[in-house]
Amino acid sequence: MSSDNILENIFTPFQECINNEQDVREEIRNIMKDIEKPLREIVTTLQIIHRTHNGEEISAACFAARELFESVRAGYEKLDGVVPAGQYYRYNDHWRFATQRLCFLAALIIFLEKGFLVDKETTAQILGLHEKSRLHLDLEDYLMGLLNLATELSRFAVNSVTYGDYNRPLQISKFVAELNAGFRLLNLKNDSLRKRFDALKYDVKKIEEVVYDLSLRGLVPNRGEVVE
Amino acid sequence: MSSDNILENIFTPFQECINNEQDVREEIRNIMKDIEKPLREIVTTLQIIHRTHNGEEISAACFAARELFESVRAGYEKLDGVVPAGQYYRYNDHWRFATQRLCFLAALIIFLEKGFLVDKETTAQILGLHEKSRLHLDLEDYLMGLLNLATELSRFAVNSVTYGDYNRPLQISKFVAELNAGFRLLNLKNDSLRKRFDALKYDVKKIEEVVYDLSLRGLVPNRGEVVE
Amino acid sequence: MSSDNILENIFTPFQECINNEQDVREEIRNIMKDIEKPLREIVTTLQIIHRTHNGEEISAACFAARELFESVRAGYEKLDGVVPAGQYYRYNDHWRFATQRLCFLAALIIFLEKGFLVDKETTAQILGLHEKSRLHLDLEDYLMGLLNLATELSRFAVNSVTYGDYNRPLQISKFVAELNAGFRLLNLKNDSLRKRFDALKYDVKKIEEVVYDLSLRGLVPNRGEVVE
Amino acid sequence: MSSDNILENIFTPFQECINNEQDVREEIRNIMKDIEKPLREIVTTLQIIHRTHNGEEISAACFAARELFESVRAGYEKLDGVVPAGQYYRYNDHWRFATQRLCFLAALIIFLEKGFLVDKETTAQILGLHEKSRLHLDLEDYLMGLLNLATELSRFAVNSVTYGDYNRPLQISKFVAELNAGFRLLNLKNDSLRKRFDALKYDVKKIEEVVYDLSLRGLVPNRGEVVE
Amino acid sequence: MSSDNILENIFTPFQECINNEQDVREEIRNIMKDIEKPLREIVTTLQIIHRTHNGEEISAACFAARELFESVRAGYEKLDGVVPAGQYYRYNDHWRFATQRLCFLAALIIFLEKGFLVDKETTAQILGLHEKSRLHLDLEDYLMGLLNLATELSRFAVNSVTYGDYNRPLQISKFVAELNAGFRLLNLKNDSLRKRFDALKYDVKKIEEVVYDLSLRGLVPNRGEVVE
Amino acid sequence: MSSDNILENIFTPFQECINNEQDVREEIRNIMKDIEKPLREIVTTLQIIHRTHNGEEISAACFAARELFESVRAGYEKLDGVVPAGQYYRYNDHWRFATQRLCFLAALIIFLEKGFLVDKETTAQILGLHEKSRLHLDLEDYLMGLLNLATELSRFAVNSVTYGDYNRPLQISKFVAELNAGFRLLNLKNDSLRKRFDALKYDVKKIEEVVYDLSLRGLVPNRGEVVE
Amino acid sequence: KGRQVLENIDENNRVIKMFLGFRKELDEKHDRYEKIVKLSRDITIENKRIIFLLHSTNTDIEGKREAVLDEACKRLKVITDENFKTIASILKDFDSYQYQKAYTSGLQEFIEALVFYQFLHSNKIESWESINKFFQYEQDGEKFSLLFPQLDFILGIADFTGELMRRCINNLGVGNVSDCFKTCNFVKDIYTGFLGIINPGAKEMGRKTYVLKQSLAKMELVCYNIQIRGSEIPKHMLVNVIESSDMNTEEDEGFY
Amino acid sequence: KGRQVLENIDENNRVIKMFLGFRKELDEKHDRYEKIVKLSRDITIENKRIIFLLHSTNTDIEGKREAVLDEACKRLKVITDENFKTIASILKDFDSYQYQKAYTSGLQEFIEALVFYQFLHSNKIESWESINKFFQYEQDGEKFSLLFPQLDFILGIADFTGELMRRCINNLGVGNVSDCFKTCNFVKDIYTGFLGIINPGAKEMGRKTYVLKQSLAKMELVCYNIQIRGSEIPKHMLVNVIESSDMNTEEDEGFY
Ligand SMILES: [Mn+2]
Ligand SMILES: [Mn+2]
Repeated sequence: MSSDNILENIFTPFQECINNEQDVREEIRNIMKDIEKPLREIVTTLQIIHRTHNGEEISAACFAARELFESVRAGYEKLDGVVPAGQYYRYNDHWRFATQRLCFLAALIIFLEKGFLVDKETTAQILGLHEKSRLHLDLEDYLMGLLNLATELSRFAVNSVTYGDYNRPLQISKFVAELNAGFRLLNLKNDSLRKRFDALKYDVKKIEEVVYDLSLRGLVPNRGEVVE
Repeated sequence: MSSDNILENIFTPFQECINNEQDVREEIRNIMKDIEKPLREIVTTLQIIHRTHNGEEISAACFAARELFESVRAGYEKLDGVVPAGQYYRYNDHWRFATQRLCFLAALIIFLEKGFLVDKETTAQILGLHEKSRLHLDLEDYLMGLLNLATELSRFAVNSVTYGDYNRPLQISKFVAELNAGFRLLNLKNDSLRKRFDALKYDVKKIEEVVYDLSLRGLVPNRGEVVE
Repeated sequence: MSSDNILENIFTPFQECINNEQDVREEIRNIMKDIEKPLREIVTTLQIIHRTHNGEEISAACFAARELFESVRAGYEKLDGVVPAGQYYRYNDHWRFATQRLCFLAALIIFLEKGFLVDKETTAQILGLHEKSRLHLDLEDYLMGLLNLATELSRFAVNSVTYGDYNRPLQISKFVAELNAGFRLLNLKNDSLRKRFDALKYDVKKIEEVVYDLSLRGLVPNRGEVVE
Repeated sequence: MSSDNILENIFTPFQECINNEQDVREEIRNIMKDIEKPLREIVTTLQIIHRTHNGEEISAACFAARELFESVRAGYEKLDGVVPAGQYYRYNDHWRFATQRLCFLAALIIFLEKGFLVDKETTAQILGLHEKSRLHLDLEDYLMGLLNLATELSRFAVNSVTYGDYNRPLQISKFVAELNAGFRLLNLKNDSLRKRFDALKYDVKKIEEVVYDLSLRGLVPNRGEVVE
Repeated sequence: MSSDNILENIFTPFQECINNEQDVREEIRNIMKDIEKPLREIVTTLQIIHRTHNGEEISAACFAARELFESVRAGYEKLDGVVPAGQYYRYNDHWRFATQRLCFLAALIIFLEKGFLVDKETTAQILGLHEKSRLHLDLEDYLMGLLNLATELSRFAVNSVTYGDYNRPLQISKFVAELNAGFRLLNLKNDSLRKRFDALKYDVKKIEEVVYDLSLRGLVPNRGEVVE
Repeated sequence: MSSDNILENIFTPFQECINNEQDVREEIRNIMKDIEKPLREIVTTLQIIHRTHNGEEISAACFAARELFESVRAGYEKLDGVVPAGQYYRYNDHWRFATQRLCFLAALIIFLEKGFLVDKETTAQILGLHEKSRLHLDLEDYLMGLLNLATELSRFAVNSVTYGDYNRPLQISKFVAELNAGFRLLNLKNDSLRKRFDALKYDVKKIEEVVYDLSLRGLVPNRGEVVE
Repeated sequence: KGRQVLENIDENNRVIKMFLGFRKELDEKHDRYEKIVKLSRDITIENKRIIFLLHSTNTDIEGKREAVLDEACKRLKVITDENFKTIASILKDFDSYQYQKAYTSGLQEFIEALVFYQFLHSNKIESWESINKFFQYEQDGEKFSLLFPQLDFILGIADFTGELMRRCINNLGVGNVSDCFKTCNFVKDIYTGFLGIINPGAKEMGRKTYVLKQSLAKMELVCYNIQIRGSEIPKHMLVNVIESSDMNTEEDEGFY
Repeated sequence: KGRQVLENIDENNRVIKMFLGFRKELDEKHDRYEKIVKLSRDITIENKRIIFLLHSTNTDIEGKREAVLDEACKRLKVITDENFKTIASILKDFDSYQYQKAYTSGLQEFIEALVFYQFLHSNKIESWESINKFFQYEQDGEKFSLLFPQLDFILGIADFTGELMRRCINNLGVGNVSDCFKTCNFVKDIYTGFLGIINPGAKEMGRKTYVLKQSLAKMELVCYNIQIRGSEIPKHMLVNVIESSDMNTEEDEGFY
């Protein structure tokens, strides 16, 4: 066997290996497009909360969003078939950001519909990440979603006042305070989650200032009404 | 159940999860220190090739290095017990760089001892990464090691001439030319491996210039002798 | 024919080609100075909106700005005669930034005068980029201009309140919300436009907070009045 | 017509425009893969010059390379159908680098076969860029290719000595000196071409040193033999 | 000088020195965990001030916090035994941040309990940093803590209004004005303290806005009541 | 102070100042083209030294170069009329590089003609920078030129051997050794001159290698012949 | 042979003699430059202290304000009449542009302090021309001056707006409301001035304009807040708020 | 009300009194730091000059070499006995680590010069421990010392190899061939030492090791070139080449 052959025998199988990875990434990218489309639509749908005080309109938006989650679940189903076993963390850069956004959206819907905090298990179900063979919902992505929720709610608190809903900011204030307390229980290490958590205090402060503005002017409704 | 309890029940389990990860990373870091130490010693030991022409001294260094690999294998053995199943790529930043260096060292030893290119399987065995349950030798790390080898050999070619060994550069030239041909077969994507490969041409050029200097002066030994 | 001649015959025509390009760039740079000057003056002129509430002063500034656009159009007219056919994108770095700024200024004038969003066709007319043989208004530049407009309007909203104009922020809020909705329809790729669009949310938020402050204090004028 | 409709009517056509661009880029990228494959093969084929002194082997390599250029031409043919008229410079980042490499390869073949410098017109024909409706061979890319040729030839000069061909370095020295003189005629502006040209002097120097080494040792063949 | 001598005389002692340092750092890191745990608990405990107007609850929180400081003092006691004499500033990166936070918490407790500014000596006693052999309370850490206090108090002022305590903002206003006057006496150079001080003006501003809002509405209590 | 006053008193004069400066720079740039053209021609003319051993050809080249210096002097004459008094160092970026190159060329001519180092005064005369009202020859530019000369001479030494002139390298060796000794007397700070000087040692080394190669072969001519 | 040549080179060698002259020239230039850098650092520090002092004019006690302004004026005069004069006299016989980078930061900081003082003292800033007169000196009958580039003047003004921003926010802290509007409008005008300048290739101006824009945004928000908060009280009280800084000694208990 | 409060604050106020104390402490620390920075800069400059001087030992005239080494030795002694002593006495009563960054560059440059001297003088470098003895002082019966971190020692050695590289190439320039091999091997050993060090989080060491690697590569090429060129001449002449630097006064005309 000549030296050329030796080399070829060593290197040629490597190319296959490299090509495989390329193909997997290509497939993942394509599937992500299918997930990002409904994602964008859910975002747009739920933006209605900043423009109206009307409970029915909001309910309708939640309903529409839930329907769009169907496509999301279909997307993750397909993704589960493509990611090689044991290599979740090799490829998760492709879906991490979208998953965090979807966690945020699921949590927002549950907040609007029920007023409480969605748990991780339910979130995984809404996204279609539960009981998958290769995929799962990463804790970090779920928590990232909750932090994004707090930011959206601080904007929501501001806009509800504009639309004359003085009850909503109190509900949001209580909800985000609890969320804040929850995060404070965690001893996060120095990573992107920690950084994002550090920004939570600005949302809390903003919401407190809205409640302050209402209190100062005697616009706070009877506290009994706020209980969800 | 009060809202505090709800939150606590949701968030407290998360802490466990976060602590677990922290603990795993801590353990990995500690094990890596155990691998890092023999690694450094192997590096230092093999530097002898730049200071002497004496074959026995080099053999002795290879032998000493092989003994040090014992500790490396023990380290990876321990590491294999610590990395959680299916999470190789979540933690591999901790050992990637060291593994690449060790691949380089294994390949250097085999080159010095036998004169041929170590294959991936054997490299895994030398490092103690074969037949592990959670660990394996990543193709990229192995290839990175080979590219590092080429750089070391170009320095070796220069220094062997200084020590009057005119045979060595020819052996190296042939070896690296084959390596180069092998890499050229691969269609690498635009990543760190590709970047490192782009630097290979400087090593090739350097070695060619050494062979040129020898040829020009008629210092090239009988070609028959070079064949390993 | 001597080798010197061969080379000279090959290379000399190239110099001409290189000189041509140099000359074209020189001419473009000079014309851009002629465009840059009225551009700066329009910018300066329109800064009046941050210093006064007086509608007439603003009208006068718009009028003055429109006159200055005359020079801009003359500039692009000249530019159209200089850019070689089919080489718009070879040279457009020279005018891209100025064009974006001018789109912004045209859109601001139309907003101040008429209250609605200028379309791309009209913008091209104001700049003097319509029906040109070699020049045209690039979509990206137009959209960039609109995003710059949103930023300027958020500052305008703040300052109009300071000057006691509580109507303006509502008009701006409505206008920018529509702009935002428009951009959200687009699936931008990951480029400078996308990056700039990501900053739009800060403008929207700022404006919403101004409207919030007005609403909270009952300073929102009769909604009927706002409709343009 | 509601404001939503207005916006939709303005923004929706933009999406089409954005999508078009994306599609064009995707198509170009795919075609470039078809061009880069033979490119890589031509490179590999011609590497033989660094390993042999045998004229016939070199001829055969040139012949093989010329056949591979067939696929290159087919690629550019397809590309010409995809690039929109007048937008060569909008998209040329995609093919610029490959075109420069191909110019280098065409020039190398002609040098090996005939010993003289290929002109721009012939290069365009070899690449399949002549008489195209939207594509052409940019002067800069052609010149870049020539500079790459000089670098390859300096390596060739070194290796020919190793293989005992003392005639080749003289031929190369003369050729590159002429190339150098040609470039010195040009008054380049301060761009990437200029930068690359500044590196030419290192190639010239290297080649001069090879000739020096041969001269010093009386290894320079009778000058009469060198004339091509 | 032989190779072995260089290693023995120069590098081996250096490696030992590094290892020693690493060991010290490891110990310090472990002790810091013991300090950071009560720190986090004190923070959580004192958050009650943003949720209630009830003086007794606040007193109870202060009491609980003071108990937690016991563990803090135990931690610094241990730390004092680990840090080598005269090397406070070699290692203080490890405890600087926590110490600053603890200064802030001590100062907050004293403010809540007594209404005045805690002095440096007392702070050192609360933290357990007084009369230590190797540790002491750094002036800059103490000052950093005071700046953090001002930020917390500005938030406290907002929330007290929400909970109907119109007296507190005046007390805070007076307290922070004094602090501000104090800091203005210092010649700070361009370091982290200066940067942090630059932000003090925003806290002062926020507090003044609250007082202003109360004044406008005649909600400012009789000055006599404010005196602590 | 009214807005108009600020513009009039502060910004209008500043803009005028900038415009003036720009005009001066434009004029300088144009004159520099007149200087750079003969500069390029002198460079090309003197390249003959690397291609021939013939003393007459070299003399002729020096003569031609000296004629071209006429245009250089005319250029500096014009430049002297344009640079404002006392502002040499405000604008010298425009001519610094060309001046350094011209110093190098003047020094090369004198070396070729007379064999000794041209002094600064004479260099200024050749360039036409002596006894000017606003211009002068900067010491650092002159020194930079000498360093460039050493680099050119090291190449010259190599090529003279190729053309069989074994006398030249010795002459160069002596000349550059003196130059080197001179530069070693200077206390250079960490600027571009220092950096350039650091490279001088490589030129010295190259030249010594050539002399060494000649010595080995007994090709060093009788010392008596070397004296210029 | 190199070694031999080197050893035969002595101080009488022509090349060596030339280079000994060059050494002297280079050393002198270098020392001069270093000296000016040190002088400039001292100037920077003193100006930072003056700026710090000027912030304490943020008081209603007219006497204190006057005292502070007087002190600042004197210290600024010392800087021009002593520190800058030293630099100018060193550079008397040299092309100042060669050494300008050595004192540009001191000069800009001085402009920042001076213009701040002028603004506080007389509510305006003087032109480059009149400030340039400060840098004309005479000693032993000989006239000389310091090079004062207009660019340093403008960049000093840009930095000065940062101090105005600090002052504006501090003003609000101590209830000095009308000053905010005045200062904010002043900075708006300066910003407009910067927007109008066409200066190809002055990177530093771009950076400073950006900082200026951010300072201005902060000030505009302060004014906005005053207005929006003031909007809730009756008009006649608003006037009080806006003009409160003019009623220095009056007691306005009960409302603020 | 903020404004009122501010105006009622006088120098007897408790907070103000506290802060006046803080001001004193901070100013003193700052001044001390600045003083050491200036001292360190002077040390750096003097050491650079000594290094410059040491390069002129690159001569065959034994007397000149000795004279240069003597002068360097004296000037190095002045640095430890005066300059560093001043720093040490200023820091006598303070935690030196707080001020260490202020003189680290001067210290590293000193090590570079000192080790260069030691290498030229006695062909070895002393250990940290023995060099540390230079920094033990006594004055008026009081003993004190300068903090000399081992890291600065090692980083100084890294810089020193850069000077060895310069020397090696200059050596070749003047035909001093055997010195190159010796120096190159010495640097190889130092490089090996650096390769063996495990120092998590010392970025600067990584950077310096990289520079060291490049210097070494240059030196290795020099040695390679000597060898490959020398290979063409008869063995007995080669010996002459390699040992040429040992035949100081001999004439070796005709061959080199
Ligand atoms: Mn400032
Ligand atoms: Mn150094």
